[in-house]
Amino acid sequence: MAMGNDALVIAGKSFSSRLIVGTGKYASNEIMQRAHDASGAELVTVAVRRVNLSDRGRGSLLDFIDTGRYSLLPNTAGCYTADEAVRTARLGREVGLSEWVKLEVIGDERTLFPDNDGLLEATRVLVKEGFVVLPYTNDDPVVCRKLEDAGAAAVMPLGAPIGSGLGIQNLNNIRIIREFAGVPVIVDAGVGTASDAAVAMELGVDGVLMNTAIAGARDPVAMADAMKLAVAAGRGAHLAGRIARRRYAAASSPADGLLSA
Amino acid sequence: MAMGNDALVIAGKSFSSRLIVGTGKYASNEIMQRAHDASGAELVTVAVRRVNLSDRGRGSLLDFIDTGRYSLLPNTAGCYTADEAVRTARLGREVGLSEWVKLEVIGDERTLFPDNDGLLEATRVLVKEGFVVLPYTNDDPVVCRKLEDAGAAAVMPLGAPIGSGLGIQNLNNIRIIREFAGVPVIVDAGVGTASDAAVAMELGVDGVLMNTAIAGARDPVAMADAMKLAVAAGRGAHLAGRIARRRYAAASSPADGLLSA
Amino acid sequence: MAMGNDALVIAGKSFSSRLIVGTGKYASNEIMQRAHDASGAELVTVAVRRVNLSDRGRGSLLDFIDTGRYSLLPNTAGCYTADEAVRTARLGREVGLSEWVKLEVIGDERTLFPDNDGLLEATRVLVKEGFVVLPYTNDDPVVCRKLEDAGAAAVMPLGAPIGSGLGIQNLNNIRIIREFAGVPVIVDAGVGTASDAAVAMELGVDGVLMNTAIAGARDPVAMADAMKLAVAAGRGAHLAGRIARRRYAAASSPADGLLSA
Amino acid sequence: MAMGNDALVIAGKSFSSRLIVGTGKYASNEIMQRAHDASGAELVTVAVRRVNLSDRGRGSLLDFIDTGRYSLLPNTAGCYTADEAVRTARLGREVGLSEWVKLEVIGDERTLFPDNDGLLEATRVLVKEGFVVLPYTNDDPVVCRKLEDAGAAAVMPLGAPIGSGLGIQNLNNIRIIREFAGVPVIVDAGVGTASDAAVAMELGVDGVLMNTAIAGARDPVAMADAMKLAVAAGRGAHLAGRIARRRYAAASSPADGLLSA
Amino acid sequence: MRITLNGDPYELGEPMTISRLLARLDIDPRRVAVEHNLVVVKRAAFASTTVRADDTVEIVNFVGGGQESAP
Amino acid sequence: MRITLNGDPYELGEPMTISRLLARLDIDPRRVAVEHNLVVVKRAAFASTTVRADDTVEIVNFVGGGQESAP
Amino acid sequence: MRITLNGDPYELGEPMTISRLLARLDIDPRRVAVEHNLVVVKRAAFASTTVRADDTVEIVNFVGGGQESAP
Amino acid sequence: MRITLNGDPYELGEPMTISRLLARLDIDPRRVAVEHNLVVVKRAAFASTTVRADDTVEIVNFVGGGQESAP
Repeated sequence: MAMGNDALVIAGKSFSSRLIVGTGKYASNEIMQRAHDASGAELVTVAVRRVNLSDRGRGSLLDFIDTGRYSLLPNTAGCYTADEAVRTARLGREVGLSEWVKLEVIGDERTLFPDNDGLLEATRVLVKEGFVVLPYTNDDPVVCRKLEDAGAAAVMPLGAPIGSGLGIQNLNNIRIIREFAGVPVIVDAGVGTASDAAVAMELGVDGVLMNTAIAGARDPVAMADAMKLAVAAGRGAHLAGRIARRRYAAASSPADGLLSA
Repeated sequence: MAMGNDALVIAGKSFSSRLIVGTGKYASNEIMQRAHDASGAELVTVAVRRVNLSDRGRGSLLDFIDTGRYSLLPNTAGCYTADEAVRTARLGREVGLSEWVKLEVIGDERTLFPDNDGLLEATRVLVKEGFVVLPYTNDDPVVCRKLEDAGAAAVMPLGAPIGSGLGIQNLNNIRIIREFAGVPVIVDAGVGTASDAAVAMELGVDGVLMNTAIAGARDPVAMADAMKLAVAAGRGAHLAGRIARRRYAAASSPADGLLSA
Repeated sequence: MAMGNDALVIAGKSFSSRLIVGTGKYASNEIMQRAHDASGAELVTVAVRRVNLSDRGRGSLLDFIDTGRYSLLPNTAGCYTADEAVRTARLGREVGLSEWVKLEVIGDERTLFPDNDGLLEATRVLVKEGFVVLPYTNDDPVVCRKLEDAGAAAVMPLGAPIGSGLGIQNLNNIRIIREFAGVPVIVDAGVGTASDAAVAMELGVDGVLMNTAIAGARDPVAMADAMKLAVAAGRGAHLAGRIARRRYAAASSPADGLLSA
Repeated sequence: MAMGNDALVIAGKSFSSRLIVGTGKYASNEIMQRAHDASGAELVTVAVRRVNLSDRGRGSLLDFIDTGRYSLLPNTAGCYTADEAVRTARLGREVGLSEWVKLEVIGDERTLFPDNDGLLEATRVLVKEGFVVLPYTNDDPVVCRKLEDAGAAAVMPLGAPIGSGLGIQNLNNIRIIREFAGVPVIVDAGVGTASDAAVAMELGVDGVLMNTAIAGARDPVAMADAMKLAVAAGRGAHLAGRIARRRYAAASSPADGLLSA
Repeated sequence: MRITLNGDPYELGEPMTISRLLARLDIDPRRVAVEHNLVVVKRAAFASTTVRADDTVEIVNFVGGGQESAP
Repeated sequence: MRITLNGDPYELGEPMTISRLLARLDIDPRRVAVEHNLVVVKRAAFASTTVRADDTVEIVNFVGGGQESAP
Repeated sequence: MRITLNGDPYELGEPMTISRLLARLDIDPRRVAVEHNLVVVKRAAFASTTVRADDTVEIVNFVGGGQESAP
Repeated sequence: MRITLNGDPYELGEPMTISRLLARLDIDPRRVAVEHNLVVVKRAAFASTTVRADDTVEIVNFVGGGQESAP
């Protein structure tokens, strides 16, 4: 089928799904597990946190993620400086035994917008240490180019603020970023519902990363399925080549042979 | 799977696909056939025209539509009066041996907007004659209610002008129509790409009918597949219950356990 | 000044303002009076109602409208049939000694969308009786053409539901209506704030009618002033001819003579 | 009148107009002069360039700007590094004998998006030297906060790429920037027509800067007038407090006293 | 004798012209319009039009209103 | 003798049933519908319905079409 | 003797390897990463790395998280 | 002797003040700014600042420009 040989390739690694999902905010690990299954995702991002020494109750997150099926993408969620992010990335590598990192350096705790300076600095350090760096950034073409120049394996501009569910706010910027970038472009954050993911893919981006839109839905498993379909639909439409827009009317039935003729 | 028992039911007949497709504007009947296959549609609309007595060359359209697999929906495309539409519907019934008709009474040849008066009049006549009438209409809640009162089996408001590819122009009207209607609401015309179909379904409508968006795409077969996915994605998202919109920031990773804490 | 000789002409009568305002929902007649003054409007619409025989307290509305400065436009607000609307229009003519009527025939009490059949019928009757008929209608190009054919002096499509404040929902339809109409097009209903009025005028329509957006604002007088400016701004931009849209970048400073050169 | 005591104050200097205009791309200096007059602007931005030693023909730009009426805002247009921008700003100060500078450090020649790092660096240097720095930046709340912390007298986020005329692409970001900023927010670049300026002002920003939208219009003088009105309209509506949005219907005429009652 | 006035029963006493009826109701004739048995009565005819038993009379004026009202 | 067939004059020669007319035109009756003087003729009645001079006959079938066509 | 473990003071008693510390804490070494005085310790070095008085130790693992968390 | 003036080589003849240079170039000193070897020269110092062989001089003024220019 059409999507078959249309793989997403990041740092030489190939994925048949263009949807990347998170592991936060689920009512239970069981629901998360079923949502991951429904999403068809192959790459799953996880946070790095101190082991809770007082309460060791709930089992490890990894008991609910089949690492044979899903590749783990440790993230530096919650880091506000390049140093913190670098330390967190290094620890994540030890836990997951993987060089991949979803790099986040947050610049504002209210909007969770990235701090692009810190992000760039941390990217340089981690790339030198052999990491495959996927930075979460603003939808700024200049910053994306600098991240690419610094060795980022992909750039992940936000579509709208984390958890806002507003959908892609600046279609023009995302399109420009995709047009100029030499690495995969993944829209990270802002998707609220299926059509938002389709819109992003139709712009030509290489993938979409989301967490809240699925985990926060009334039925996360059904939404995960819808997102899987929407990402494939948007990608398919992008490749199929949509019709041109016109202000009005183009017949889709022949004009001759009418009774009235 | 989630969609399994979520059938579209019109006049007591059940369809597992919520996408209705056309048969016009294809480069060849073979491509049309493959696009229909990819679309997953079960209902296909066809035009009624005089047999071309001079050139009998190209085979019949019906040689390319497996009527065992697809239900035919004759339409009254190109009719500008209630009379013409009624005559055309009656003839379509004889050819197809089916009571179903996609009723069109056009009011303006440039925009192909419907003539709602003629549409209502023809609906009354045909319903009395036992037709299952699916009228193509404007996105006017009052007209849709009158059509329903006149016995229409569904209402099919336009999302944008035929063949414009502009996508749903008035989300509010379509939502209002769906909110008040007691019969299925099918968005007919205006879809340009996959996300447009997803947006329509997310409004809660029961189905989408399209022709140009698929037939006019650079790769109609791939677009048909994308539309199938988009309709299912939008429907799925509608049922799954999307997250609320916020202006900014909602964490999707836990705040405690940070190294910085 | 540029607007000076750009008058709005309806049925041979010339107005220097393209803003038409209402008289409903004001906290007091005094505020209404000041808002009318700030709006610069010359045409004011009023409702026709039974004299309240039990409570004759509050003075007549006309004590607060200088009919030397403002032309009155009686409306048939609240009428649900052509007959009611015709009776109301005839009575309004006697009170105001003017042939002008803002014709409304409502089709649905929840959305207050027009009943276009009744509207057309009432238009025909009133035009025969010498009325200058300004019908409030849906944004349907076919209905607008029929109203024009029936003798309407202008057509007044809604931009969004009455009192919704959503702004123009279907720019494409309004543009099409303006493109095809041979009489003035006034956007009636839906404006929520100043930019909505500017957007409408930029589409090329001849005027905007509003009530709730002004009367319901926190400061109706200030909003009336803003609406006056917005209507003039939108009209001015329409006539001035805006720049073309581009996806990005066009220098507005010379490239030569840079220090770096 | 309402706007009278609603001055724009930047670095302690008060302006009665919230529109800032440019001096580039005009067909002639005479048209520029008339457009400036029509715009009502009090602050005009000019570029700093090498004197053309070979051709001294056309008179100085300053012969067409009454510096008694307009304050000059030298800009560092075309600078791609902090150093160039600083040198250019220093020279601009000597020519204009004013500390004010519209600081631009461009990061990409195709999109003319700013280089926020260079911008921040140059801001720090120039603020130390006593300049009143108004930086042109991306619509990034984190960068805007850093510029403010660095001593910028205002922040000037872009609404869309320079000269694109696309209007404000990311309303949410501009609103967030305005919400968090402690200095005036001026939307710089992206405005295409009057309603775009009104929309920006309705978000609560303190002013709008534009050049191409006026200079490139078919009739620059008329467009300048329209922009003056639009900025005042948007500001007025922002202060007046718009009505809430509803999906449908709110009566604006009384329900009692109808003939049908 | 009774008539129907603005939708409600009204005790008139004796037949009278619209002018007298308006005067009795203390209504300024220049600010209203009158419908008598579904026919609009020109202002000039107020003095010569007599309201009789069982007649229906509507007296209307202008009130504030912008766009149609929900019933 | 002439009839009007699908909007054009057509020389029929002699009166004949719709079945014979279709056969002469080499049209498969199962793929078309026929209107005779503005009345639809059921397929079962093709053999018993005779077309005579000056009659109007429409023979239609299905063609590709999605949404209404511009004239 | 005390160390700082995951940000809090912790009474260790005597110097011990990271392996012993994890065992005492009942933590599966294959599921965590350890930072010792701001340096990440490879898993292979857990048994040969000794924690002494006043050292700082961080023990982390993976938890659910999609996008950055508000502090 | 030569200098670099606005990016191009320029034959000066002999050392001279910025004031004389501007006069020779027929440039109104009140409308321009001058950078001498990368240092901005205040207008008041034009008469006391001497340009010598191999110096670099930039003479700039205001031109029309709104937003940044593409190179």
